[in-house]
Amino acid sequence: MPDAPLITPDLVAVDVVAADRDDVTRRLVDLLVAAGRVTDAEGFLADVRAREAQMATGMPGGIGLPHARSEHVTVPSLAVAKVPAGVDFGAPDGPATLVFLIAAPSGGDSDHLKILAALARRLVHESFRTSLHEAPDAGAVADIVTREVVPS
Amino acid sequence: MPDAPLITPDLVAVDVVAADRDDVTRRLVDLLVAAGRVTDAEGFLADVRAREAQMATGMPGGIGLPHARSEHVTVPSLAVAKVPAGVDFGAPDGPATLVFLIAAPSGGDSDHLKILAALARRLVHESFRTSLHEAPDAGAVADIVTREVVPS
Amino acid sequence: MKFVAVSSCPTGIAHTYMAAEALEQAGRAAGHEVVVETQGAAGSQPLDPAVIAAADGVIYAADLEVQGRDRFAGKPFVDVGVKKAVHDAPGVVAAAVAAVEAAPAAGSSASPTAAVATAAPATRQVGTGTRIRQYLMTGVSYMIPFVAAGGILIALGFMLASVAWAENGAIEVTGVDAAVLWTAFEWGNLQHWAVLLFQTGALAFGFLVPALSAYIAYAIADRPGIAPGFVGGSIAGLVGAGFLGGIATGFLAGFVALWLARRNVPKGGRGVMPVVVIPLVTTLVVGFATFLIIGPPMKAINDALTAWLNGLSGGALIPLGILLGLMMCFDLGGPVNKVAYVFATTGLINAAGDIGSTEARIMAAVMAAGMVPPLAIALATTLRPRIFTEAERESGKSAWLLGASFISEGAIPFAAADPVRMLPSFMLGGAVTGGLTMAVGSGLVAPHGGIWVTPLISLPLLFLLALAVGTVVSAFAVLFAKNIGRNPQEAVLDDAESLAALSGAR
Amino acid sequence: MKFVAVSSCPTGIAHTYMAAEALEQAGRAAGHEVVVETQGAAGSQPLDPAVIAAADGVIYAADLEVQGRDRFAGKPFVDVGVKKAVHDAPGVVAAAVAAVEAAPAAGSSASPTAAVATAAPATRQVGTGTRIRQYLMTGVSYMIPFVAAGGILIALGFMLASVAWAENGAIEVTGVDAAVLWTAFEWGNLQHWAVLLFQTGALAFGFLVPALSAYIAYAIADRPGIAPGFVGGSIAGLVGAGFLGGIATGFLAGFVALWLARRNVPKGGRGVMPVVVIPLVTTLVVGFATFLIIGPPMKAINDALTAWLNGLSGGALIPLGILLGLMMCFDLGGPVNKVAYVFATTGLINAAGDIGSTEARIMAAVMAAGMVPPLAIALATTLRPRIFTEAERESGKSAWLLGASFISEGAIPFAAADPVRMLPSFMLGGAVTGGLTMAVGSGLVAPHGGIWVTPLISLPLLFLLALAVGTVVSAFAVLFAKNIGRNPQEAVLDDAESLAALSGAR
Repeated sequence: MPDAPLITPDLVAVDVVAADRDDVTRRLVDLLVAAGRVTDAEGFLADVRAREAQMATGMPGGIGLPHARSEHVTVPSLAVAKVPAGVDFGAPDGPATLVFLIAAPSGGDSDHLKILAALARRLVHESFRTSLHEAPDAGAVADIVTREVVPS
Repeated sequence: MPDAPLITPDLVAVDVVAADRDDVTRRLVDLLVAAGRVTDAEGFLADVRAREAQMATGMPGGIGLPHARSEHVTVPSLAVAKVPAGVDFGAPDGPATLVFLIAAPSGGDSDHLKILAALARRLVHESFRTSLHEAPDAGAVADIVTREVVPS
Repeated sequence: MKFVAVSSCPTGIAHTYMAAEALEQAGRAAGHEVVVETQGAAGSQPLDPAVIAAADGVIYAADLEVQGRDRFAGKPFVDVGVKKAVHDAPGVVAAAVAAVEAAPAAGSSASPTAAVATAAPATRQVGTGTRIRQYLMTGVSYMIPFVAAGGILIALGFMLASVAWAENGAIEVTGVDAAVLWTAFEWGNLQHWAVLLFQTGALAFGFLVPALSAYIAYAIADRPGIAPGFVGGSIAGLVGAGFLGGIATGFLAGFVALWLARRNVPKGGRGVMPVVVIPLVTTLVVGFATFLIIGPPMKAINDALTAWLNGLSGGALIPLGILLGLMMCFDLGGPVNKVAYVFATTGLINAAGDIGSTEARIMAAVMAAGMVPPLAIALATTLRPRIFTEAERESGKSAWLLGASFISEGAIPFAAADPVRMLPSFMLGGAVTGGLTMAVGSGLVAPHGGIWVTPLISLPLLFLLALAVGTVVSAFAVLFAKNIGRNPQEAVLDDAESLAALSGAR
Repeated sequence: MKFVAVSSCPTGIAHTYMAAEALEQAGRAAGHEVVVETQGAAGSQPLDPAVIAAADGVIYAADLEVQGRDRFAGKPFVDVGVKKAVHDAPGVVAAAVAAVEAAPAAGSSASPTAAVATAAPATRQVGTGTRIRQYLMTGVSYMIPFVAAGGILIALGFMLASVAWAENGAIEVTGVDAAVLWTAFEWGNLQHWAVLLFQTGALAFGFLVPALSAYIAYAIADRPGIAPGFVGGSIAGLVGAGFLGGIATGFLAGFVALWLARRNVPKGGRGVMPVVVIPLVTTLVVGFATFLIIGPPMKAINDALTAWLNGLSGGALIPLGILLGLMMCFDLGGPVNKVAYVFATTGLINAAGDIGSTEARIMAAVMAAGMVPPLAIALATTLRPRIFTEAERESGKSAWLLGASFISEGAIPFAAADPVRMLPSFMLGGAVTGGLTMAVGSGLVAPHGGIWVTPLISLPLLFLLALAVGTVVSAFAVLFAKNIGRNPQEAVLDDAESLAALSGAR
C-alpha cells in the first residue's frame, strides 16, 4: 500500500474504556493489524513498550503518544483512541483522553516520515488537540488529521 | 518565640545527599527540632507525609515543597535543603534540588501565616528560585528569604 | 478580559498562594486581568463586589469547597483544581478565555442559573462580529490616553487662560504661536503657562485619529500594521474624514498588511518583509486609498452640505438648531460635524459681536450640541458603571471636564468602540440641545471654549438648561442602546445586577 | 534574541518535531526567534550557516548525539533534552536567554573554545548599559518601518517627479499642496502621482521622531508611556531637537510614567492611573520639559551657530566644506544639521542660479555630506552583514535609495541605536565629502533631491567621486567603531567569522 493514507476511519476507536496504557495501545495495535498495516501484533507491541520505557509519552493536554519504528509495520500509520475516562500516560497534568499510536516502518521513506513529523508538530498546538477532543466520531477524527497534516 | 524569624541560617542545609523525599524531609525536621521549633519529630513528619500523600509537592524549577500545619510546631518556620544531586518530589520536570519544608502551627496567628503566603507567592517567580539555587551558603539562603518575603 | 478566581488547598499555606500568584502572572502575560481571592489559612480577603461584577469569567482553582460561590452566579467559569493552576496557569487562563468566548452561545436560556456557562471544551472559533469589536476595542484602548491627556490639558489651558487674560482667555490662548514657549517664555506669565497646557494638549490630540487607526491595524496585523495605520489615520485627519475615516484606514492597513504577511516569500526575502516591504506597500495602498478614494467624497459631502445649510439659513431657527445638533453629533469631528461647525464660526464674522444676532444664536446652538456627547457619556458611566469597561469608566470621569470645555472628542473612544449604538444616541441629545438652545434664544460670539466663555453667552442659565436636558436625554439613550441586540446572557447579567443593586445586596 | 536549536529523540518521529514546534512557538511568544534543526527520522535539513552566525545562543533539545555540534562552537547554549523542550518550552527559552545574558561575563578569555559559555544558572540581573541599549533598540525597531516606508516613498516621489516635470521635478514636487490629491486629482497626471508618493512618504516621516520617542518610553514603562512619548517626540520635532531630542523625551516619558506607575495608590484610584492619571501627568511633565528646557537651548544653539557660520562664510572654502560636512552628520536633522542646511539653502537666493557661485558650491557640499550617512550604512551592512541585526540589514538595503535621494534620516535607526559609535563615524565621512566637494568645485542650485537633481549639479562626476570617497571612509569608520568597546567574546566571534569567511569555510 504505498499510497495508503496515514489514517482512515477504521483506525479510530471512540469511547474506549481501557485499564492502562498497555491496554489501550494493544487495542490500537489490533486495529492496525486488522487493517493489514502491522504484520505482527506482539512484535510491534514490544517495540512500542520499549520506546515507552525510555520515556513516558504523555503530553500536556490529555494526549498519549505511544509510537515506534518497527520492522513489523508495513505502512506509516496513525491509530487514534478516544478514552473519555482517561488513561495514564505519565503526563504531568493528568491522564490522556486522546491516544495516538504512531506506527512507522523501520525503513520508511522520507515523504511518509515527513507527514508524521507534521503530525507531531500539529500536536503541540492546542487548537488541533481541541478539535480532535471535540470530533464526534471516527470519520471526523480521520478527516481532521488528514486535512491538517497531510499536504494536499 | 513569638517574634522568631521565619528562617535562620541554622535551618538551612547545603550539599545534602538524600535517598528520597522522606529522607530529606526528615533531615529538615531534625533541624527544626534542634532549633526548638518542632516538639515531636515523628508526629510532625507524619503530618507532612499525610499532606504529601494527598498531592506531590514538587514544583517546576526543581523545587520540593513539603509542608504541614501541625500541633507539633511551635513557631512558623521554614527549613531549606539544597540537594545538588536532586531528589524526586513528583514534579513533572525532574527532581528537586531545592527543598523547602514549611512548618506552620495549627493555630498560627494570621501575621505569620501571611508571611508563609508571601513565601509561596515568591516561589512562583523564577528569579526568586534562581537566586536561592545560586546562594552559596546557609546564611545567604536565610538572607534572601528574609529580605524577599518578610515585610521590613 | 477580566477574571476573578478563587484558590484554596488542603493545608492552605502554600499551593493556595502559589496558584494565586501563578494565575495573576499568567493573566498579565496574556493581557488579561486576574484577581484572586485566596481562601487559605492566612484568612480570606473577599473580592470587591465591583470587581466580581466587572469580571468576564471565573476561575476556580480550589481543592476545598468554594466559599460564597453564589457571588459568581451567572458568569462563565472553569473549575480546574489548585495543582493545575500552579503547574499550568497559562493553560488555565487560556481555558477560561475559551469558556468566556463560548458563553454567549451556550447561555441562550433566560433563566440566570441556566445561563451559567459550563467549562466544557469550547470551540476557539470567534465570530466575525466579535473579532471586529476586538479590533475596534484595541484601537480605542490605545487611543484613550491621548484623548484623556490631551483633552484635560486643553481644558486646563482654557481654565488658566480665562484667568490669565482680561477677557476671552479661552479664545486668546488658541491664537498664540507655540514658538513663544521656547523663544520667549516668561516664567511669571500666566498666559504663557496657559499656552503650554493648551499646546501640549493639542499635540496629544493630533495623535487621536492616527493612534486609533494604527492600533486597529496592529490588532489585525501585529507590528507591520502600525506604521501604515498611523499614516492612514493622519491622512484621514488631513482630508477631514474624522475618526470614522481613521477606523476605515485602520482596517484597510491591518488587512493589507495581514494579507502581505501571509504571502509565501522565498526564504531569502523573508527578513525584508516585516521591516520594509509590508510597511512600504501597505502605506502606499493606504495612502492611495485615503487620499484618492476616501478624500474626494469628504470634500463633496462638505461642499454639498455647506451649500444646503447656507440655503437653509434664512428659515426657522428651531429646526435649524435641531439639524445643526444632529450634524455636530453625527461624526464628532468628521466631515458632517465640520460643516456645521464651520458654518457657525464663519457666520460669526457677520454677527459683528452682536450677541442677539441670528449668527450668534447659531453659534450657541452648535457649541451646546457639541458639548452633549462627552457629557452624556460622563453621565451614563456614572449612572450605570457596570455596563462599561474599567477603562471606559475612567475615561468617562474625564469626559465631564472635556464636555464642559466643548471638546467633543472626549466621546470618540465610546463612539469608535460601538459607533452604531453610540452615534444615534449622541445625535438625539444633540438635536434636543440644539433645538432648545435656539428656542431659549441664547447667543454666543466666541467660536469655542465651553463653559469657560460663559461671559460671552447671553442667557447663560437657559443655555446650561438646554445643555442639561440634551445631556440627560442622550445619556439615557446611550444606556438604552447598550441593551439593544446584546445577547441574552449579558442581559440576564445586567438584570441580576440591577436586582442586586435595588435590593441593597451589594 | 535569535536562537538556533537542535532537537532529536530516540525514535525520531514524534518528540523531535514536537520539541521543534514548541520551541518555535515559545520563542515567538517571548519575542525571540528560534530556528530549529530537527535531527529526526524524516531527515535533517541543516541550518543555514548565516542563521547560525546570526544566532545569539544555541538550544540543545537532543536526546541523541548532536550532529555537527562544532558548527555552534563559541556560542552560549543550554542543553535540556527533548522532553523538557516539549513540556516546558517557555522555560527552556527563558534559560537560553539567561545563558546568553550571562555569557559576556563568563567568556572573558580570548581563546575561542574557552569563550564557550556554559549553561550554568545565570544571574538575571541585567546591567544598566544593556538595559539602556534595549530601550533604544525597542524604539528603533518600531521606528524603522516609518523610516523605510516614508523614505522609499519620498525617493520614489522624487524619481517619478523627475520624469513628470520638464525640469527640476524633485524640487517642484515638494511645492505642490497635498490638497490637490483630494480636490483636483487627475488620474492621467504623472505629477499628481508623484505628489501622492511624496506626500504619503512625508506623512510617514512625520512620525519618525515621535515613534522613536514613544517606543523608547514603551520599552521602559509599557503602554502608559506611549502617549506621552509620542507627544514628547512631536514637541522635540517642533523645537528642532531632532532624533536626539526624541531619545531624550522617550527616556523622560518612560521613567516618569514608570515612577508614577509604581506609586502606591488607594485601591479605588488604581483604575484611573494607567488610563488617565499617568498619561496626563507624564504628558504634562514631558511637555513642560521639552518646550521649556530642551527647546530654548536648541534655539540658542541655532542662533549662535548661524551667526558663527555667517561670520565664516567669507573664509576658505575647503575648511568651510569640512565644517559643514561635520555639522550635517552631527545629529541628522537635529539643531546642528539644521543650521548647516538652512545656511546653505538661504544662501541659494544670493546665488541667483549661478552654479559657479560660492553659495552654489556650499549647497553642493552640504547635500553631498548629507547623503553620506545612509550610504555609509548601506555599504557597511553590505560589507559585513553579520555584525548587524536582521532588521538593520534590511533597513540597510533601503538606505542605498534613501542616501541617493539625500534623505539623511535613513541613517537615524542606526544612529539612534548606537549614537556614540555611529555619529562620529558619519561625521568623519561627511567631513571628507564636504571638503572634497569644495575642492573639486561642484556647485548646486537646488536645495535637495540627491541624485535626482544631477542635471542641476556642475561637474557631477567629481561630485559623485567626492560622495563615494566619503561614503567608503564613513563605512569603514562604522565597521571599526562597531568593534570598539565590545566585549571580548563578541570580538572572538567576529574574528572566528572573519577567519572562516577568509578561508572560504562558509
